[in-house]
Amino acid sequence: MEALATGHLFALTGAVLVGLGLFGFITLRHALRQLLAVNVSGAGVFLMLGGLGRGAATTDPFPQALVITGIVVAVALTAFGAALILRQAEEDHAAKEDDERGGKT
Amino acid sequence: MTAFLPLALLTLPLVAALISFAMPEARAVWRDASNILFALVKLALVGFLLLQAQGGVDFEWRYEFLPGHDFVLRVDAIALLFVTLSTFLWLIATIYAIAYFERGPNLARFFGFFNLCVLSATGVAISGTAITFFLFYELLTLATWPLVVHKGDEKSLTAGRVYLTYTLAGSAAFLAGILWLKALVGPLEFAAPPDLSPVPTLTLILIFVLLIGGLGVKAALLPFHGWLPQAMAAPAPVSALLHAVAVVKAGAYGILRVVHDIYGAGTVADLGLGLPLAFLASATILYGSLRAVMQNDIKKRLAYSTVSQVSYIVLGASLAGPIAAVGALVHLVHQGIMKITLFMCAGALANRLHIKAVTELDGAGRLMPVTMASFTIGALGMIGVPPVAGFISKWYLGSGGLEAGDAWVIAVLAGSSLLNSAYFLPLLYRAWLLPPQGDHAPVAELTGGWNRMLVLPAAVTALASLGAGLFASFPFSPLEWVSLIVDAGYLR
Amino acid sequence: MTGLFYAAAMALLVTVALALVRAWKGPGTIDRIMAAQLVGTGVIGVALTLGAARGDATMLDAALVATLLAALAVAAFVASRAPRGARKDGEDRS
Amino acid sequence: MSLVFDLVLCLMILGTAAASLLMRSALGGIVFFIAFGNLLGIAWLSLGAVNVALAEIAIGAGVTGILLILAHARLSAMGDPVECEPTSPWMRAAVAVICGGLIVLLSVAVLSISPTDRMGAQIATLMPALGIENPVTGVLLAFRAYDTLLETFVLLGALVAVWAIAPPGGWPQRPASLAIATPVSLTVIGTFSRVLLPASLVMAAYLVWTGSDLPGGAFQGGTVLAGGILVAALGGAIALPRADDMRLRSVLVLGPAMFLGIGLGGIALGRFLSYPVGLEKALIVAIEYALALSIGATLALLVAGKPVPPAAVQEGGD
Amino acid sequence: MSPLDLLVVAPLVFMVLSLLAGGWQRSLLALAIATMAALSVWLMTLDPGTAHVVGGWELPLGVLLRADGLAQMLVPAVTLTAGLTGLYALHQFAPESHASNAQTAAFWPLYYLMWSAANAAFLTTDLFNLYVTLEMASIAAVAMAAMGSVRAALRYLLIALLGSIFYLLGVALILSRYGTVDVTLLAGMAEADFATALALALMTGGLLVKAALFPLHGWLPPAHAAAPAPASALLSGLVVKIGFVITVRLWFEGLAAAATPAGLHVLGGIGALAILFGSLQAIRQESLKALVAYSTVAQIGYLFLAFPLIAGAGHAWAGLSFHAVAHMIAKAAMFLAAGLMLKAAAGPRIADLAGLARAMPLTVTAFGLAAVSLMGLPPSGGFSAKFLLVDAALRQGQAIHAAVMLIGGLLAAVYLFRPLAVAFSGSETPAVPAKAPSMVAAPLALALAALLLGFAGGPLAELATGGAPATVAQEPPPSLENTVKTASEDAQ
Amino acid sequence: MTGLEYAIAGLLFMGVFFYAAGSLGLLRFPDSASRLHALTKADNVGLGLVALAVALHWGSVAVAAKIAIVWLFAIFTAGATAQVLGQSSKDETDPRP
Repeated sequence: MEALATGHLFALTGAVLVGLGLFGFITLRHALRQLLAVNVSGAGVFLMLGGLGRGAATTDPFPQALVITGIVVAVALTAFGAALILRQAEEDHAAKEDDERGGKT
Repeated sequence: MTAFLPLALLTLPLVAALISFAMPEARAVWRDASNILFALVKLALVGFLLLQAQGGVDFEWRYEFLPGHDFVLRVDAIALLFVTLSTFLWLIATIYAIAYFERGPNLARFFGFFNLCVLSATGVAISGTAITFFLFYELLTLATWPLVVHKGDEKSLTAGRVYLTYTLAGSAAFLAGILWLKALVGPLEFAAPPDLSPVPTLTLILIFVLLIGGLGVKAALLPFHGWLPQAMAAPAPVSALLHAVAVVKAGAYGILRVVHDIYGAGTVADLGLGLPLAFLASATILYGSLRAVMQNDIKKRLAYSTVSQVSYIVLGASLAGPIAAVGALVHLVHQGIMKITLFMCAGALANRLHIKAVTELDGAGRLMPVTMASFTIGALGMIGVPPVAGFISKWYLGSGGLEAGDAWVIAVLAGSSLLNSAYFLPLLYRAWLLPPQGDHAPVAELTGGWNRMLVLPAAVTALASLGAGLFASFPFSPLEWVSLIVDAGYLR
Repeated sequence: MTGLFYAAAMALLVTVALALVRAWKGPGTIDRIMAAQLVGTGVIGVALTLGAARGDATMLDAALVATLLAALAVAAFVASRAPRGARKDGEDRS
Repeated sequence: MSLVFDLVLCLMILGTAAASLLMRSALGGIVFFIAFGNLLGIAWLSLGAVNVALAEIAIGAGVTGILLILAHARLSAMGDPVECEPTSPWMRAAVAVICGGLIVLLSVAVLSISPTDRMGAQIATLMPALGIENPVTGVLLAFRAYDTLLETFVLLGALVAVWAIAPPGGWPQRPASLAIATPVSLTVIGTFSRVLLPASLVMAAYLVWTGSDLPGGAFQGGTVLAGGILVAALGGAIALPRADDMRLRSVLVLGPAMFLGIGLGGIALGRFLSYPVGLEKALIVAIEYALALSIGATLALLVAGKPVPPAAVQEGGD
Repeated sequence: MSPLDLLVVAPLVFMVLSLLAGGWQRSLLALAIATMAALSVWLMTLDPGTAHVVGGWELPLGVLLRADGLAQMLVPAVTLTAGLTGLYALHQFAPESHASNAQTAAFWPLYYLMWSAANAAFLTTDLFNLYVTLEMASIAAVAMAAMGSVRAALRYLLIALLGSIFYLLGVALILSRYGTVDVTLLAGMAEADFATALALALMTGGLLVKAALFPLHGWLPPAHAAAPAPASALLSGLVVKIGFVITVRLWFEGLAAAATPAGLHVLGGIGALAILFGSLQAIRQESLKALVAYSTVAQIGYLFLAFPLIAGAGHAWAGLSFHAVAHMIAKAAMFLAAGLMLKAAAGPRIADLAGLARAMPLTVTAFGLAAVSLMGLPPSGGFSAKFLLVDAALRQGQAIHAAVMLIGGLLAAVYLFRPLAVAFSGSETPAVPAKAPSMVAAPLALALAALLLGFAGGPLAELATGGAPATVAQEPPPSLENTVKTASEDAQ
Repeated sequence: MTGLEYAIAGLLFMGVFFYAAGSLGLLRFPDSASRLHALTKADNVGLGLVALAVALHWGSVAVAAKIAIVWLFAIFTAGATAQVLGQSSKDETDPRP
């Protein structure tokens, strides 16, 4: 019974995290923050998987493995996203500097 | 082996097209030679098929191109009529086009699409099912578009756009119509007409409207004719082909097929669709003629004349009865050879004398007598003066009208003939009876190598239209052939 | 005994929550980093006690990894922060 | 008791998540995100999923945290405050309703499913054949080795993707220096990192070694390794290699290539990715070590970012 | 030994090699194309439904790879598209500059990664494995998009990430509910309960983002328009199909129990809107690549419009497979051709293309042929697809669906003939930079392939329906001879 | 409860107390420097006590060694960061809350 409740508790937490992340993704206007929000949602999904795989004594190793895969995939995409954000900022920065230089001459 | 003969009819122009595309402009001579050669070979093949078909042999080739849909090529007597026309005129038009363009730019492209156009027209003719017909009908649109915009100027581009707008919308309607009907009654084979009895009348009428609407666009029926005069922006050989064999004829031929081979003339009449269609055709005949009178540009005048003349075929198709059917079918051929004559002459005039408007024609008969003589034969035929071919068509159409109990058809024909005279006779008057404007010297029409080929093809087709009228009752004349078809019960 | 460890773990969670209040309030970056470090230490404590509570010694490895990466995170924080002076230089350059 | 603990934990997880998203200050948000990741790690511990907890603490909180910190710092250095224009209250309310709806739907679905260990027993029966004891490693490297193989290529692909956006003149140089702090701080961090790097190495090796029987494994170990490399690079203890360095490339592809090679070798025995009987454990461990090394290098370079022109490296920023 | 795993693994081997190969990419590509072509042929010869688990680990634990008809069509198409695009890319991303150009160095590994991802997605039936596959594709796709515009790529990545989350959410529910993520197992177990329905909705939502179905398409046009031509070709050709194929596997196989007719009709309706919206947007574009990109938005619509037709009469499943393949090939051809045209043109706008039909006839031909397929005109794969779909719609009485598809074809003609017309216009022949033959040949070969697809309709449709899920209408191909016979009997 | 258990309980209590003190200090002290003070001392002592308790609970040398490493690391980290933080807190005035 307690295992059941624990599982549901974590799974529900995961569900709320998904919603929170989605809220953040839509309302936050900076790409870095959106990236963070997606990660929150992702963690929520993982937690759902874990919670619903919770057995009486153990947690199903199958979803565990899937979650590990998911975490690694998430970090790969997040890192690439961060690199894109930085590159974008550099381009904007350079464009701004060009504009200013153009304005002076 | 013989099953592949229909395929060969398509392969010949296809190979000619590929050779034209592939040949660099510098090798124009080879291209020209191969084009003429292929046209000749095809003519020979058609001759062979004609002999076979006279013995009542039909050739068929089928292939399941999509699940439940067969691609059927079927050479029957009606198809052969159209194929013969298109093959003969292909040869003529090719020779003319070579002379017309001499060594202009983009000719590889031009002749390539020209041949594709012929391929599509042949395909339209020998299609055995409505869907096969649609395939070639659509291919025709695609193949003609580059010809219409060939010059690449603003006017041609506009013409191309208008052309596509009309024809593609038409094809969509046509496709919807055939698929709808097919969904209800199964494959639409021309040789094995479907049983329409289970389909509700209203649906049948609706589908008929879709089909005729779709085909009417290419046949330039009244509300859908707008593209045709605009397409005059294309070079003369293109106009000649478009008007005489390819596009408008495909539309008219399609209407014939729909009325006779899908619905059956009887059903069309039972559904109360024949008369409205006949009225529409009549309206188009009169409207086209009226508009033609108002045109100063020669090619525009000819274009409106086409609008009018093609509807004769539709008129013949819509009147129940074998005589009208004969008139329709024979006009398909007659109008083709006459109209191509007129366009080739107009092209020659424009090419040599830079005459484009009616008002510039003064004395042209003295400057280019051969051309103008051909033109005169064609024009008289259009008016319906015996013994030129046009007379025969109008005679049968009129008789067909009487036979069907629609005497008003005579009035339409008479009115149209009057209008035809009104737009052709002033032209002839100016050309023959008025002195030339400016100081033009007579053109050496029949000398100078390929130059004469600008004039001779028109003379040949003019003589052909004269012959078709004069020898109408001889074997292998269009009329005899058509009568054979109708007697054999090909048209229901 | 299990209950005792659970209680300790829960109490540690509460102290982590308190530290988080500071992280929320700030006001300075330094304050947030310090809060982060306290959270890190707290989590290590929780991992240790939870391992004891559940009788799973492998959870110590989690604590170990947490220690190491907490150190890394703080190092990243510190190293990547341009002090005010440096930041001004940067602005002058642009 | 444990339920109460879990409840408090879940509330804190939700709180930190909310704070990480709702805070105006981006840096504050990142701090909360790291805390969130750590608490999630605890949650996984509480679920008895130590493997995942290790991964979450190392990757979700650790490396992702470092990544976000660095990105934030670099953006700040370029004058981007990472501020968000606050969205209108109406919009927020509308979005909140939508997200709330989603949460309700998800909750209903979650409650309709009863949590169970569905495949644990089945996996347990297959484990003896593999010769290892950690079922999660069994799933990752045997039953679902195909997923894992593709996943390593996602990582490798991400690094190549980061390379693709190198600025003009940046290819094939080194990534930008990670540190933009004052010399004093750098000295301390430098010393610090000289200790952390070997510690990370040892820790990584330990995690991989223990991973075949106990919680741990290539991903956790690789991540710890990446963390060590990163901090060493931050402190200037090591220089990250140039992108065209063949030694680097070899390390990057070592794990994936070995995985592929062993997988393809399985074809000789009948099937792709089947291990020959008796060699299962040896091959799995071999793959794990190679993978950990590659993952460590890949992740470290991923976080370090794209190569930049040499001048920018010396300036310390990009 | 089976081509199923090798088709996924071989590109990964090439990815590893390409990271180590430096300047040897040319040979590597040749080897890759040869290998993949051989494997694809092998795949096509397998019996439909051939499947095996990876590594011998049985379901529900392991991952099942399966060659059904859809995969047997799509994977060879991927080989063709990716292979030819690779040949083209050899010039845009010349291996010689790998030491100085980041994009060149990065393109090739990403290219192989994408190739592997596409094959993996089409061959597996495992929903979680599909998640990893989706992310492989996302990484490669976003990175390629970033080579054109970082901003567009960033937007793409964020949206793709969100889509993945939704997809994974669904997978989590399914795994927890049924204890398996394998489509074939789920097909026998799935029930229409709340959790399943929600999971289906969530996964579909996530996948539609990746497939860029209106109104979730916002990321696509900027990303696809900005990317380098070979990248755009792969993005529009391969990547969007992945999301689509997974959606198909869910709705018609794995979770078919929860796929209510209402849901199918909603998807179909959205598809219809996508066709109209995407086409209208494409018509408004001034930039050539933006036009082609919006055309993708419209064409995706057809894929989903077919959903409500799958279970009914007709051959909608074959039409769907055809459309996926034809669009993949034709769109890749079009992007490659557009890339060449833009290199020669004065600017990115359509108006800058004047005279190119003369300057680069082969490239414009490729563009034109691809356009023919995209418009759904015969003879082409696009036509076969649209034809089967319209046919199915009419047979099921879904007149609106049929009308939308036909109107979509017309709208496609409106936007696709515009650049063609401009290319045909102008009297000047612009100087065109010299191009490697293979760079010209690649789009042409793809376009011809799209065209030829229209001729192989029968056998390919049979291939596509092989091993189709049980929910697909399995109607025996009507034996045409019988129907004709009955029809003619009726006529008598 | 045995003596050992009492000891463990005591250690845990003390540890938690120090933790709480550190947190409260971080929360209540007025400026960054004094907060730093609270942080670096209190919570590491807390961790040490908790670690000792856990080590006693397990009663195994290997586990104890691991726990010792954890603790040493924490102290080392705290020390190093405190130094740097102290350095940079001097010129730190973040305007935004």
